[in-house]
Amino acid sequence: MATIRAFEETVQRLFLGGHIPGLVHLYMGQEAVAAGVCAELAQTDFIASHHRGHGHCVAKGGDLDKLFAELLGKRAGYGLGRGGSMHIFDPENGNLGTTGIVGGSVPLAAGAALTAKLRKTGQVAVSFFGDGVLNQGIMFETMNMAAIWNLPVLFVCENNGFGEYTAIDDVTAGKDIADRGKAFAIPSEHVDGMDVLAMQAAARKAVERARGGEGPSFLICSTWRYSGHHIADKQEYKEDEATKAWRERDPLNQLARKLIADKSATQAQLDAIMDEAKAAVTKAAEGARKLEAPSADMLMEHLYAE
Amino acid sequence: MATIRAFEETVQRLFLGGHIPGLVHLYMGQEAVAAGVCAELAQTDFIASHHRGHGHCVAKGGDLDKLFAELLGKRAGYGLGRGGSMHIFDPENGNLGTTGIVGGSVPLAAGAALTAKLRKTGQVAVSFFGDGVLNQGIMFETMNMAAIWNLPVLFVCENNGFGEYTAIDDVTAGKDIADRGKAFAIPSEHVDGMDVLAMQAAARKAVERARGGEGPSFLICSTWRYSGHHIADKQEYKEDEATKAWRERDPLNQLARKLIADKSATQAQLDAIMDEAKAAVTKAAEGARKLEAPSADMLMEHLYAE
Amino acid sequence: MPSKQLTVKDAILEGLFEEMARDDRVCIIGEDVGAAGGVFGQTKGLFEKFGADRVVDTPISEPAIFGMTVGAAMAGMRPVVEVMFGDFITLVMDQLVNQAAKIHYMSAGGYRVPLVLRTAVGVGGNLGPQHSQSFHAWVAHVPGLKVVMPQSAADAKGLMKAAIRDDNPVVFIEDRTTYNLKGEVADTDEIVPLGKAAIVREGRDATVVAVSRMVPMALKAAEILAKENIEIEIVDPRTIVPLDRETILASVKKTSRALVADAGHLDFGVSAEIAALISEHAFDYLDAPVTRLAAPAVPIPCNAALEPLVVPNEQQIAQKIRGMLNA
Amino acid sequence: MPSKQLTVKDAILEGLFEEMARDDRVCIIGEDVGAAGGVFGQTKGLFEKFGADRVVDTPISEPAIFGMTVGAAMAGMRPVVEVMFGDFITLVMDQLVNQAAKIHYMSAGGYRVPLVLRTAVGVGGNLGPQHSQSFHAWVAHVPGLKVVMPQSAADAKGLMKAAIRDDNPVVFIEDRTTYNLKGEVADTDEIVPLGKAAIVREGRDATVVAVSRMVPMALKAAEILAKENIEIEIVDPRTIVPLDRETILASVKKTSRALVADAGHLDFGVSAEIAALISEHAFDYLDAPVTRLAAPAVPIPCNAALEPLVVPNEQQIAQKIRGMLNA
Ligand SMILES: Cc1ncc(C[n+]2csc(CCOP(=O)(O)OP(=O)(O)O)c2C)c(N)n1
Ligand SMILES: Cc1ncc(C[n+]2csc(CCOP(=O)(O)OP(=O)(O)O)c2C)c(N)n1
Ligand SMILES: [Mg+2]
Ligand SMILES: [Mg+2]
Repeated sequence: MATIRAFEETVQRLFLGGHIPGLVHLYMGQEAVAAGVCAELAQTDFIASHHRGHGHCVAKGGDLDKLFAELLGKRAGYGLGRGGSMHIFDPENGNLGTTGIVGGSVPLAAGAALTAKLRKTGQVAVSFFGDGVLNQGIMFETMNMAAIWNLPVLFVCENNGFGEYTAIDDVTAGKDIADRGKAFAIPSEHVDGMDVLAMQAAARKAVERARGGEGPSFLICSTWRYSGHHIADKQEYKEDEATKAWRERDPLNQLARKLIADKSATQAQLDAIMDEAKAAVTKAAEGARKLEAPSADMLMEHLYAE
Repeated sequence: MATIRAFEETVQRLFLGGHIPGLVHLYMGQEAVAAGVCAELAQTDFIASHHRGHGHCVAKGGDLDKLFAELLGKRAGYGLGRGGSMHIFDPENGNLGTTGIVGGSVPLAAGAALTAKLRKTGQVAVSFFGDGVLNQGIMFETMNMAAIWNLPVLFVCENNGFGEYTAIDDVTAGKDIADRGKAFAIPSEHVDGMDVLAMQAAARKAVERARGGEGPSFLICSTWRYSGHHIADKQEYKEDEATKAWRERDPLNQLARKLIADKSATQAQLDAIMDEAKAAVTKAAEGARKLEAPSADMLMEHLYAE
Repeated sequence: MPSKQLTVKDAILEGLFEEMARDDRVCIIGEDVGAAGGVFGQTKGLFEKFGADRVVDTPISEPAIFGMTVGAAMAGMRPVVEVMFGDFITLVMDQLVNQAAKIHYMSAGGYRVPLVLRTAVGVGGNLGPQHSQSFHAWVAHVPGLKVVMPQSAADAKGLMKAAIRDDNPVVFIEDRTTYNLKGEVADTDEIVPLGKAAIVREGRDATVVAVSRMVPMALKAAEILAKENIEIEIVDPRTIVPLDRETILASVKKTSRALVADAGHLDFGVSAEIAALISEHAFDYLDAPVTRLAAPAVPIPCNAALEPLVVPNEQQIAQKIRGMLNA
Repeated sequence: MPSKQLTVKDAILEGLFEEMARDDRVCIIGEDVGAAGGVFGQTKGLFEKFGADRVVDTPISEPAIFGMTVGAAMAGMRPVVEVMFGDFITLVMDQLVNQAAKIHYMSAGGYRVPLVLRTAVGVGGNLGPQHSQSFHAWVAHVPGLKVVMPQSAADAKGLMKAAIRDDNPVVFIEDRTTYNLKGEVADTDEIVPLGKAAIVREGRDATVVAVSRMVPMALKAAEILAKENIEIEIVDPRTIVPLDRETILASVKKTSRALVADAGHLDFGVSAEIAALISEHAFDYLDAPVTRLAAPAVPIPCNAALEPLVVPNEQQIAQKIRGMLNA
């Protein structure tokens, strides 16, 4: 979580400084979801991320140097710097990619889970998606197939209350989001997305079920994005008060308070972790700034696999 | 129901005689659904049908002459004989069309309901669809919007146990189909699709709700297709025994038994109704056979509205 | 004629305002089109003026949104439905092609489907491979659809008004990179008819058929070439379907040379149809092969160094014309 | 070389059998492909031989089925996914275009997407406006996809095997009207490489570039014309992407005349790209304008009297050729 937070703060700074091209969506506030779930995954397990995806990339073990290189449009990035924030793929760590199409990666995760099942690899796949996806047909279709085929996949909804400038309640019918999963008899539960330990516990159960051949799970994680929809968004549609209240439950602070209370860590230790994270992130970011952009002949590279 | 049954038996005969081009899906066995629901609709109300749609066209008041003309590819048909079985539109009776795309007409019905609501016309729209649609994203998306906007629409699923050669249980997750509607807080109930009175009663409630501004309903009607998926299908994947059992509950016979039992009608009266239906259908079919096919210059007609 | 300077974006918005005020069957449907005023500000003020019943915010459900729009149109509305990025029309192709485009035909005129599918395209700003594409070649290939691609403020407004009044499904493709270009727009109710190309600049030496944003590029190229005493004629088709074949062919017959410029992908793109048309029907007039300039067949990178390489520019236009004249 | 007579349909089926036996990552995914053996019998026997894990029956969920296939391919399978009718690829365009086509590029080779999207097209049998279309023009326009359109039994088998072994998403378009055409098929493991056109018949007077089912039509036209002492050369591109430009251009440079025949819609169709290509790059060799023959821009009617009017036939091909020679 510390690395994700430091990462996103740095991304924000770099973006505002004009160093990052394109559309960038920040993950600050939602760190517990990516961190809690990925803590339960092996390197060979799969995740599929979305447009707000830096947190997943970091939590799944992504290389900070390559991540910054990609964001800054440098040829040393994961995609030669041609993908940017919304198109980061990390095969070494089973990351099937961030994506610019809302809901677009949901079936990718389930498809990877299908391969894992058919080829008996024991891998598990996680589909991360926002609350906006709750109203997309492709989510329902994928859940149905995951259920009938008992696929080792976790559907992890990061419910931050908004899809762009539209509040979820205005566009999402039903009494309980969990009913969307239950309609397919998929075990579906609400999790506190600001509490990394709760996230991790829920993920552990779901991963165990998946690996044990018991099929998919659906976790609905209540969380909040501190930033605008994308960096440039001023958030006039959202109340400052609400954000303030959610910040009280900030995932990093919450964990810190717990660890200190039960004496698992001291403030100094925690500060050291945060400082280390910041240093690592700063080093990667600074390093990336010095790298080369792709050359013109790299435009056509990898159009087709040979 | 009598007319639909007679209609379909005649279509089957004509098809096997080589008089009907294309793919034809028969409605025999499912008559109670179309008849029961449409009995509760005004002429100005909308329906959207599907590939197995003759029953809806007839029940919604379609002209038998024009229907046969369309099926037989004659220029006097609803679509100049260019649409055939899967593309019949009857604007006079609010029929938004049969369609060859499974699930394709579901949003059309909801869209018509949106117009009815926004323009305060008091109309209601019905979307008929097969169990195959239960796993299509577009159904879920449409249900969600119908629910948030409280649209005057009925979702009527004709569950005949199979989608082509695939049994519904093999491809449809969940304990209860009704949960698919309940996920959106849409009142959802199972209805005996072989019992036209039960169908009518359920439709009445749902239509009242819709007209009263109380929004959508979801009816799941258990029924059976007596014929193959399309006329040429030999049904090797289906048990004869099962069909025999469903035939015991044939919607026409069931109604006949009831009417006779409670002395609402005599067998002679019922026979007369059936004979009349057969005569009307035969007359229309025979008449249609004598009509002209469209001429070559009708190929391009109506490509664009002027 | 009284007029004012407007940007392309504001001109379209004014067209929407006027048509909504004129006809209460016209409504706007899409994601974040309401109070938010559209992600590009392209529906700003409509919600305040016409309310939630006429400016409908939707969930992120493109396939069903579009399908419902079709049903709404069949039942008597005249919706303008927005697909936020041109890349996302991939999600509505079924309802667009298998329903909207064919219903008037299949019903032998029984139902009309008067709707406008509005979408924003354009390479620029490093939005990357999933937010920069334009599939005008696809929709132009589908019988029953009309396809509009404006580039000037006056045309954008007049074409939007025509599209809304048309009784057919019209795909209205706006290039974001033209949104802030200003132009003179009449204060009166000017309609630009669908199917009429415009000669944007007259010239004798070669014809450039320029699609949407390629028109401003071609105009810049014309300035460069004029200094070399080369005068190009620029034809803006304005609507891809119906395509004004007559105007295009008449121009080429006059100049004897043609370049087709399009910001979409080259291969199997819109430029191919126009080039094939000219090559076949102006064959005897041509002094040089018809050439094409369009985006190379590659996903559009999110990279400031590479993105410009996938947009044809004025220098390339000028170079192609010079090559043609020296052939 | 030992060989046998097979229909196109059985040849493809044999290709699938062999590849599934050879590589256990190859699997079949689609609606009714399992015990039912496919609605056209196009997967008959595969389920019995390879079982439910290799031949996967799905719900009617085209968008997610296709998307899952992409994910399955990224994770190591080599799926052949079926979209029952070509008309239904409208439902998978988003996952096909925004995911499958771009993932190898966006990941800089990190992920491969080795899958075959198999679909059946073809005007015939009065299946009507929603069961007769072919959108090969669309997929050919999308960078990152390959597009295969076979017509003979030997090619169909050899191309299917090549498509399965290819590490890219391949759209494999089968014309149902060719399914029962018989041809010689080698018993050995013959691969037909993607991107190599075939000269199906040699001739001196004009080139017919014929796409898929237009090849048998062109062969019939050749017989008719031969009696008039006109010898046409028939080029079958076999794959639309990659397109074998060299073979096409070499033929036209030899014959000096070209007709492009395609069963898809004419406007903005595949025939436009091929005609534009020839017109531009064989300009100095052409004795007549390149002409095109394809389906008119109209939905395909479900009507025995009208349906034949939307399929180009051998008489029309012959007539066009005669016109070209008299020009
Ligand atoms: C298919 C599609 N439709 C619309 C968009 C535009 N869009 C980008 S992000 C977004 C909102 C997504 O909301 P949510 O899923 O809740 O994720 P969040 O941004 O809140 O993390 C929308 C509508 C898109 N990228 N893809
Ligand atoms: C989008 C789409 N996918 C597949 C098909 C092929 N198809 C036609 S009917 C059918 C089965 C439909 O089953 P169901 O909805 O249960 O209706 P029924 O035939 O049982 O009445 C299928 C798969 C189609 N027409 N459209
Ligand atoms: Mg959200
Ligand atoms: Mg069924």
